[in-house]
Amino acid sequence: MSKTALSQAELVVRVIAQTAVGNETYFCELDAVVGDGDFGYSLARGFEVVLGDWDAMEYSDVGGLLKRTAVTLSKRIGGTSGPIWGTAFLRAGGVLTNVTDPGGADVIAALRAAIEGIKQRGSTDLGDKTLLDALVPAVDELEAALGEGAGAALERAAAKARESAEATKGMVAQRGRAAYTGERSRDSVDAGAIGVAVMFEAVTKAWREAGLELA
Amino acid sequence: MSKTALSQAELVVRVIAQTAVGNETYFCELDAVVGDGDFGYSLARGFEVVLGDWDAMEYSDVGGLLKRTAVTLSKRIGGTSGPIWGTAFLRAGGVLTNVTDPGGADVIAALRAAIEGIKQRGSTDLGDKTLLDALVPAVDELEAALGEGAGAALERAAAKARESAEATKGMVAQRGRAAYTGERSRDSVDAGAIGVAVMFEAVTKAWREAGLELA
Amino acid sequence: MKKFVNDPQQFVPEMLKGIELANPGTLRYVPEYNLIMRADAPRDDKVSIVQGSGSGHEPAHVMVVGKGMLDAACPGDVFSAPPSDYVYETTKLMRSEKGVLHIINNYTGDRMSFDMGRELAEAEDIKIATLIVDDDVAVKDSTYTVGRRGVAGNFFVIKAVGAASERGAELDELVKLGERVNSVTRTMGMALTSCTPPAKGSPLFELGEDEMEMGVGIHGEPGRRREKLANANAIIDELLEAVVSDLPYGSGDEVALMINGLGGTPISELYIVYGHAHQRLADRGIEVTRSYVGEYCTSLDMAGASLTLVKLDDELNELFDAPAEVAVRIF
Amino acid sequence: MKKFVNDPQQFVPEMLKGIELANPGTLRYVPEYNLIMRADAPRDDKVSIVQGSGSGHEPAHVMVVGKGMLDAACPGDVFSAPPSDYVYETTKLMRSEKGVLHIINNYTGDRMSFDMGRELAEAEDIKIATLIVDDDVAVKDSTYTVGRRGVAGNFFVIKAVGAASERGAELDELVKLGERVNSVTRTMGMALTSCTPPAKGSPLFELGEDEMEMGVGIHGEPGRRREKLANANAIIDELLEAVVSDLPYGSGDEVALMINGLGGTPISELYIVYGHAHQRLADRGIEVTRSYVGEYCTSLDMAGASLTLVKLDDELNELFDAPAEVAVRIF
Ligand SMILES: Nc1ncnc2c1ncn2[C@@H]1O[C@H](COP(=O)(O)OP(=O)(O)O)[C@@H](O)[C@H]1O
Ligand SMILES: Nc1ncnc2c1ncn2[C@@H]1O[C@H](COP(=O)(O)OP(=O)(O)O)[C@@H](O)[C@H]1O
Ligand SMILES: [Mg+2]
Ligand SMILES: [Mg+2]
Ligand SMILES: [Mg+2]
Ligand SMILES: [Mg+2]
Repeated sequence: MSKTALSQAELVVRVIAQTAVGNETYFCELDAVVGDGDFGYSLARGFEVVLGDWDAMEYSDVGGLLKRTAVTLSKRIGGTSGPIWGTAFLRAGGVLTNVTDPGGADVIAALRAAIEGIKQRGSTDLGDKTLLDALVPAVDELEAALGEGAGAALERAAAKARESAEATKGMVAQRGRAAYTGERSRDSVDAGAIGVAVMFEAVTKAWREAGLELA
Repeated sequence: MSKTALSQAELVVRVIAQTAVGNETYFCELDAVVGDGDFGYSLARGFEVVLGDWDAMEYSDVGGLLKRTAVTLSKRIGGTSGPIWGTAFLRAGGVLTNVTDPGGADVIAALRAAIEGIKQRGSTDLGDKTLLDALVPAVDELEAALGEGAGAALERAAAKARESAEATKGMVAQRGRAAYTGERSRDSVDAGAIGVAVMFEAVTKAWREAGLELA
Repeated sequence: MKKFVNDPQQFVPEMLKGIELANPGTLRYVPEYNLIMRADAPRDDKVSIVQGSGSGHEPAHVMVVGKGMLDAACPGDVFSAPPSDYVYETTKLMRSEKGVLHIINNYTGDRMSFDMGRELAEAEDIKIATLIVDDDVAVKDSTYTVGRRGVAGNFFVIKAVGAASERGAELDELVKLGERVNSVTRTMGMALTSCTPPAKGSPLFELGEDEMEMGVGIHGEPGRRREKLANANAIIDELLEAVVSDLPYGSGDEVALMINGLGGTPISELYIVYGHAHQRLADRGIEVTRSYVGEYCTSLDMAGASLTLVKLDDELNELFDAPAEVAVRIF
Repeated sequence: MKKFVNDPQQFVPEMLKGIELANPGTLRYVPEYNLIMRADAPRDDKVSIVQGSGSGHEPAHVMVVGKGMLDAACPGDVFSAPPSDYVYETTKLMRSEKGVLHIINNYTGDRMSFDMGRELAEAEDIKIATLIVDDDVAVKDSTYTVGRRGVAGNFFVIKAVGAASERGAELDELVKLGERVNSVTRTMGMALTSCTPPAKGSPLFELGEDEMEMGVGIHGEPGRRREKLANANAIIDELLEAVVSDLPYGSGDEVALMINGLGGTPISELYIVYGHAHQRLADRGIEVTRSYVGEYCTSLDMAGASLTLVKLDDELNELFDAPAEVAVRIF
């Protein structure tokens, strides 16, 4: 296990957690439009424990880090987001367990596993107006751009996530509470999708600022 | 019993009843400031039955008319106003029972009996910030001015009722719900007192319009 | 007005009709006198217990008519005492050899209506006694000569007297018992919002977004003062201090604690209030051995709560334990 | 925000603490897993009945834990399903030889949490079965593939299954019974106002002064459409038509009728609603033989109501009659 890969993964998880905590109110507001207004609250309650327990978390590789995070999220987050985000981190961690030096392809494989986990747990797929509608195009973009270097690829993925998240406006929700509003859900973006975009943007920024490239 | 006295009394009771019904909202608003906002509602519910049952009411003299009215009010009006107004009409009716030709002095005696009834029923007196604070000065004025003729006396009594009712602003309520507000009741007029003033004004106007003098 | 209402003037009759329909066989609605009575009352071997007050305080009192509680409730319109005629007719319907007990909250209108109604009924040789409930510590006896108001504490008076009456207690015994319960019962309430009477269609009074009214009666009439909105624990501490210091209740006492919602406050919040009050009392050595959390005596849709303490003894515990069968199963 | 609240994040724990304090000896609060359980559960001669859902629906479900109803309730935060870990730990605490029954309202989050929690618990050889309640006719099965929601009707499922479990019914029998109750139970709700979650501090959604939302779920999520505010009878007619035509219930049927308040509607109004619904059903030849009026499954302080019908038969009548001892005495 290269020290670099692990510390890069730590950076990413921390930034995701900080983004969740820092956007509590904003994410709640997004969810309040056609949902029940707790998306930001749920994420924040889970990820603040991830940050609070940070030093006590025990793991020896990237897979371990992701799995520990998954357990904390499943323990603390209720509603839809606990199982969804918990499953995503758990599956990604599974792929990266015992991978000595994860490279770009491993990261993509982990993200694909996370996506499969979400689809399964949520009985959902692309086009249902969920966070998948930002996550899947962003991961596709990330994979396609990996050759340009991690920083540039992240930037393209973040832009794609944003564009796709904004495009959920105009879609009719087929899953989650928003689905009950039927046609009325068309007029607003999906809270989870915007959440994914904001996180991609935050990770990209932090990555650049840390002057990192993929190990 | 002179036909005139009875029809004059009928005019007065009708005008009082119509005034109560016509000012429902206004009287409620007055009571809402430091009371519970139902004064107009209570009066209107009672007096609308008086009007509705008008043709079926059985009486042979002014005393009988007032007592029938009292019974209807006691039956229909709850809260403080039912017993207070019921008692007032009942006592006034008692004084005028078997009075063959009630004149000015009889009317004053009846009003004094009504006032005594209210004091007793409400364990209250002048200065407690109730309808008595308009009624008592108005009756005093009416008595003092009787020599000028009924129309003119009524006009002076109505003016006095208005002036006294307005002057309840500045008094602290000692009785009824308004008493619970203590000092805060000082800033508003008493609903019952204004009610009395409005009724004196309406009776005076109707009296003039009918071109009447006391029988 | 965000209410289930058809004709505001039919608000009370339609509610009473609903109560009868939901309790066939046990409760009767008498439309002529706006009255809810036990189908099996009166009985000559039992004093009839009657309470009246304005409507808008439900479940008080039309929904607590039943075995072990009231024999009849004669409500007036929303926030108006019943007309004296209703009191009179109700009393006649409840006539019993052993007598009729009137329970009244100490409000001007209620007292006057019941006074007149009692006079009329006594003229027909009905034996009547009257119990005045005045548990509200917010109003100081000395300051306002109208005296303390009767509020949610009346449930304990009704429960004790209702239970004793089922066992055949005499009218004078019930009066003594009721006065005793009243004398160890204290309440203070507070409002977070106003309420909207159906006939008015708009809030009864204005309370700013950052204000609350301490010491309200059951129509929201003020009692102490308007204050800046505080958190739950601070509010409870203030209510508790007023109540505990009034009797006073002291270390070693066993008490019943009632947290009564005023109509618009969800029961989740009432349990938050209850928990803190219970613990603060324990801190003072006062042990809560009976708890009542929910809506007993409300003010339409008002958000707010009142806190009632009753000092217990063996006799009261036994009476409060006795079975009661009412439309809302709150005891 | 006009609420009794200290720290919004402690809203649920403080409420649960209050419930424990008010029910010493019978209920236990387990803070680690946000759980209310019967002090005498689990028992190896009885299937343990567990329900979880978001909080904010009180008395559902933390206040209906007790003999004859639930053995434990594991609530999440306000309007959030419990974390799967709480489901797992609750299930372990409720482990019984005869098994554990999970009752779930059909909402995405609840189903996912319970799925994960069940997986974890089954790995420890606990026998578990799941009952999904989906009584809400506002959501058409065909239109949204997430299916109907589970709302106030779950009280009838809990009551029947709880009563049968006390008599030693087996896990598979309880599942069959619960599914049968669910299959004859239909609900539709409507909101007059929004509600204010403590952590948000402001209304969840906007509803104009002259608007109402028909077909809401228990968080106010829309189901059918926003309409112009109507009077009580018109609203009830619409709810009733949706419910009656769905099963359908027909002439000659005997039914239970529940009018459930959503938290901010006073019980006086609920009886107005009840009375009209009862009479309209009678007009159709449908006889109401059991009535339930009050707050069962709420949405914090929302004004509004839901109407539930259950088609009765001898077995159900007998189970609904069975005694139940819960913090709020609503059954
Ligand atoms: N079945 C599902 N599968 C995957 N994601 C979903 C599903 N339902 C909803 N989501 C996502 O979850 C977000 C809402 O999360 P959250 O507010 O925590 O859920 P809840 O509806 O339980 O309150 C939505 O914006 C959407 O992106
Ligand atoms: N004890 C009393 N004696 C006489 N009049 C009273 C008394 N208390 C209140 N009033 C009068 O009654 C009016 C209020 O009537 P109403 O609104 O019907 O009574 P309630 O307070 O029962 O709602 C007051 O404005 C006052 O004039
Ligand atoms: Mg949500
Ligand atoms: Mg008034
Ligand atoms: Mg009044
Ligand atoms: Mg939620």
